[in-house]
Amino acid sequence: MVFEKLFFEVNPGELLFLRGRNGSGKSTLLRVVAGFLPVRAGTLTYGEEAWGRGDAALSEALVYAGHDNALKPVLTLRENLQELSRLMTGGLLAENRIAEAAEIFNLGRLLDQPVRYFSSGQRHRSNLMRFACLDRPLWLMDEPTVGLDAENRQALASLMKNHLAAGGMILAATHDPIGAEGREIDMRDFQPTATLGEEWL
Amino acid sequence: MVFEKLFFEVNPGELLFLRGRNGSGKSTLLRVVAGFLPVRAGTLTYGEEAWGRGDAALSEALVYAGHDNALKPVLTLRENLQELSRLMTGGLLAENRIAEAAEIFNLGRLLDQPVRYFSSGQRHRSNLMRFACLDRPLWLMDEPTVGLDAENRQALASLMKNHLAAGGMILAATHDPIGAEGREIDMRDFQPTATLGEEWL
Amino acid sequence: MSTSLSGIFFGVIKRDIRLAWSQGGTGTMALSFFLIAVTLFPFGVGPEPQVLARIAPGVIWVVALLACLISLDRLYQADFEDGSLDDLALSPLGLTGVAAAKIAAHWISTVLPLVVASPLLGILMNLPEEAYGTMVFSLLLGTPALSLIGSMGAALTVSVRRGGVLLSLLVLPLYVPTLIFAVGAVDASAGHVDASQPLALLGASSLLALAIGPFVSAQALRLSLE
Amino acid sequence: MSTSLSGIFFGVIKRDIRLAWSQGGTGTMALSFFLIAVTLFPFGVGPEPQVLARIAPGVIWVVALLACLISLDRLYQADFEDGSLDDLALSPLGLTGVAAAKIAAHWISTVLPLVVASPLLGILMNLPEEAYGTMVFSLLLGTPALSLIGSMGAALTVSVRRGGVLLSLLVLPLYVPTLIFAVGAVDASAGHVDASQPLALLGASSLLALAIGPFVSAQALRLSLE
Amino acid sequence: MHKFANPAQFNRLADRILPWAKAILAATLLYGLYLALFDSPPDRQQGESVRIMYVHVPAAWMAMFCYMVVAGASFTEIVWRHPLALLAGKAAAPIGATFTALALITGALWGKPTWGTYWQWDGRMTSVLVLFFLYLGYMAIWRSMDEEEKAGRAASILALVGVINIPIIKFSVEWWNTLHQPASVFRLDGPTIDGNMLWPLFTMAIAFKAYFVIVFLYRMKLEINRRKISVLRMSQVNG
Ligand code: HEM
Ligand SMILES: Nc1ncnc2c1ncn2[C@@H]1O[C@H](COP(=O)(O)OP(=O)(O)OP(=O)(O)O)[C@@H](O)[C@H]1O
Ligand SMILES: Nc1ncnc2c1ncn2[C@@H]1O[C@H](COP(=O)(O)OP(=O)(O)OP(=O)(O)O)[C@@H](O)[C@H]1O
Ligand SMILES: [Mg+2]
Ligand SMILES: [Mg+2]
Repeated sequence: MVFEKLFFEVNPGELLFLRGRNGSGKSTLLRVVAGFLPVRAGTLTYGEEAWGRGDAALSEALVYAGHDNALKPVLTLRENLQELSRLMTGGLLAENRIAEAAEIFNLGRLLDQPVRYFSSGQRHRSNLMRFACLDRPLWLMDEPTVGLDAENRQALASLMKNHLAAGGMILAATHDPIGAEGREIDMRDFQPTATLGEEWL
Repeated sequence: MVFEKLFFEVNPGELLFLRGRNGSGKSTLLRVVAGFLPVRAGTLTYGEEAWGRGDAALSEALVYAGHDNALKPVLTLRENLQELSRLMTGGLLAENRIAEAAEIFNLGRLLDQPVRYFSSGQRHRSNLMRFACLDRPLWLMDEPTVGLDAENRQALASLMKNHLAAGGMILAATHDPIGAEGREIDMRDFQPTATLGEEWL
Repeated sequence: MSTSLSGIFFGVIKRDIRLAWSQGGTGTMALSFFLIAVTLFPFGVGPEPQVLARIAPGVIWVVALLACLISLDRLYQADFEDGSLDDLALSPLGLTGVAAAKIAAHWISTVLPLVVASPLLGILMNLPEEAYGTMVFSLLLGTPALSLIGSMGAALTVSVRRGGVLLSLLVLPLYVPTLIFAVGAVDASAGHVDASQPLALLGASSLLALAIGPFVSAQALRLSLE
Repeated sequence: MSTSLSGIFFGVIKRDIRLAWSQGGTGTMALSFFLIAVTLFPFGVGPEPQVLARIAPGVIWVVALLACLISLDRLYQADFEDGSLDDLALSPLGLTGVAAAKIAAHWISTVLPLVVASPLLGILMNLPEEAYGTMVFSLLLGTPALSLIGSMGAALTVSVRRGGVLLSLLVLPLYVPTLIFAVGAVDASAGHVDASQPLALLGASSLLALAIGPFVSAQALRLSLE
Repeated sequence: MHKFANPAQFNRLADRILPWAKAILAATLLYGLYLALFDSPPDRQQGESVRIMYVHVPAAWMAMFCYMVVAGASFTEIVWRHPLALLAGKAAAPIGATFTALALITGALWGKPTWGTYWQWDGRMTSVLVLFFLYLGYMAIWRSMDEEEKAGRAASILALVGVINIPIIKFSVEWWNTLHQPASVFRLDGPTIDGNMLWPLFTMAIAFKAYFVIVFLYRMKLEINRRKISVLRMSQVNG
């Protein structure tokens, strides 16, 4: 799908919510920004520079968490995080860093358990821990509140607030109120059109 | 996991919410009731009779929707529903029945689209349509509101209310307010214990 | 709402055949694997006609068996992954009936095309003319055992990630008797010897598999729901 | 935060080897498939030592190829299904580097054990003694091409459900040259003929596959993210 | 029966049996080896190579015996959901696989001098090889599944299906008249082996059994401890 008349910017310290009905294109837009989907027309810029798909600059600027929890069931939560860190930076995380991140979502007890034993909410929280473990300015979050209980939603909100206070940027697609302040983009304002141009009609 | 001191009953016309933190065993309990997991101790009764795993009586009494959307991506939404109906009753659904059910979740337009093109919320709503398509007294719903936009949450609430008004029973695990009235069971009240008895420790 | 068990049974068969032949289904794929893998053998073994003729029945049967195996991998796996297995388990038909229907559908949609294609490969492999009839007949008689035994393995490995290769480990040894009887029969007719004894044994192994296959599969599937 | 590209590269290799040999990984499983499938052939073809010796190099190579193929099925599929492929695509190493690392890990964890086990199967298949050295050497030289070519197919089919069998269709024809050179070499040394020419061709095909494999895989993976 | 479902009880019982089993193993093994290697006559046709028999035959018996232990444990687990039965199967399988491998290897080594080839695809060898693969499959299922109990039940189903293979091994020599020796010890009309060979054979068989009991009991204790650890882990996850 293609978005028409879509223009927005995220500035340091800013949180942008993508709102819209199911199927309005929130996930698609996030994947465009992350560089998974090609930009058919228009440009995507980061700072001064245009972003292309698969740019190294791009991969060092953002953290993305989509609908699936990118966790290996046979590895423990700690191992999953270390593998992620090694993939993104080539190095391992400090132990206390992991411990702190786990405290946020109350997962300290589970750090050395294989992920296969986790319930759906525990998995989702494990996936959210990546935001606390990687230092990157731009966070892309697709429905981060799904399946979280009340307590953990608050934890998520304060994690997001801290990131913003430190000058980070967040782009989050969600249906639920999150409890952090931010601008909203309503996907209704951009008519998605068919993938191919008019000349095909 | 095993629940201790768990006792509850659902009566016709009644809605029971399972509440509890992530990992407190809501999904597990629903799967026990649906007969997927064995009951290690205690009994499960329906009306006068005890329910065993894989009872035919059991399968004709309930509709279950879990974390996964049991949809075949290559089939259209309509075909998916027809296959489900044929599996549960041996017969096909009337066309107007399907159309009505699709209207509830605003999926009429998508009925003849292959499910693989659907967004996550659209898939989830497609899965919820089973409750409107099969006539069974007991509904087991695992996090039915996940990823739904506001409009569709209301549609879900009114679908549930209608079912209750017609004397149906609902057991729903959820973190969100649904907008239908019901008793709540707090999973905290039942200590889950390990699968094996004390003598193993 | 009245339930018709036979309606459900044939419904499951139809559903599975349809899925097997839809985009990305196993139907066409097993057939292509069969064709390609058999054509690899002349490359591997060299094109001498006598050698090929000598090994033709064995190679065709072994590769049919491997093709069947590869397609079995997803017999229950696909339903398990998207949550449909829960629905199958809740069907009033019961899991044993569902397993029987799915096995039947597998045989019709995936194995039967192999049987139909086998004479073509007989030509490629220089199979002696006398053996064609027995080969097709042995395939018809023996392949149901492959689907039935394979179903047990597929059900046992359904909740295993990367079950496919574990499946081979479980199922291939159980295929051995079927293979021996079948090749025995084809070799016998290639050498103008009476093939009725190995064929009878082949039929017997299919019957034995029929007796336990659906039931064992259902038990194993129930396990995977836990 | 400084990123170390070589750290990432070896990190991915380690990760994949670990996953392949962890519970339910492909490592042990491909090996078992290899062993079992080769032992099926004597059942199919009959136990005559001369016939077995004649077809041994071909059968061992064809089955090694099939075992490799089966394990390739999930080379990217597992990461695709659980969403890790998104992470791999975001790595500063770039998808080409990631693909190269994953291919290396596949070869080490899954194919190398086959090579090590092959002399054992030589005994079962009554391979002539002169041919053992060349067989192992041809496997060492030729199997990297299998992993590399297979990776391209696996990447192309990753977004297709039941890609496994589609994969065979794409990859098996590309395996044919490797197979021909390898079997040529082993047959040559079994017949006391100089095997250096087919071995050189075999090495060349591995090099060619190395040149394009990771790059094409990365392009195909990118496609599957869309 | 359910008394032994209690691991502590089982451990106590095992500790009482173990020293006896060790003593029997030491005695029979030494005596058996002496008889087999020095005190029994060489065969009229086979010469000294017949001494392989004293390892080969007991190993082959144990291969089948262990499978029956696994199958029995599996049956108990499936029908009564008995947690110790589950572990008994798991503990016995690798021992059985080892004996099967030993029977295969000694058989192959024996085959070279007697039949002139290491390996022949006759009915008995083939069915023993299938037995070996069944053991491997059983152990692979155990390894491959997320939860112990589920894995064990799946493996048990496989073990029960595989029981069909045992009569095939036993009677293969009669169904297909092939190279391998027909039964000469356990026959309806009495053994046809010379007494000089029979006696060391039985001594070795007892030694093998004692060895099995020892390893089996140790493996059971190990599995029980492992099980305790995983229960502790799970209860940690559940909080
Ligand atoms: C790898 C090849 C072989 C395998 C798998 C094998 C397997 C077996 C098995 C399973 C048994 C136990 C049968 C029973 O209790 O009914 C057995 C017994 C025996 N085997 Fe083998 N065997 C092999 C090779 C040989 C060879 C080469 C010889 C000697 C020429 C031999 C001589 C015997 C004898 C004498 C017995 C005892 C028979 C009896 O008393 O029942 N085996 N073997
Ligand atoms: N196979 C298993 N064996 C033992 N324990 C398990 C298994 N699977 C999950 N658990 C544990 O059982 C507990 C209950 O899981 P369950 O999925 O029922 O939770 P839930 O209440 O549905 O949570 P959520 O809100 O996150 O969906 C969790 O703590 C989980 O770690
Ligand atoms: N491969 C595809 N080809 C064409 N259209 C697609 C494809 N995948 C998704 N779509 C359509 O694109 C639209 C946007 O999907 P997207 O997943 O971005 O929605 P969303 O806003 O995230 O919805 P949700 O709230 O349900 O997650 C949907 O209408 C969907 O049907
Ligand atoms: Mg979305
Ligand atoms: Mg849950």
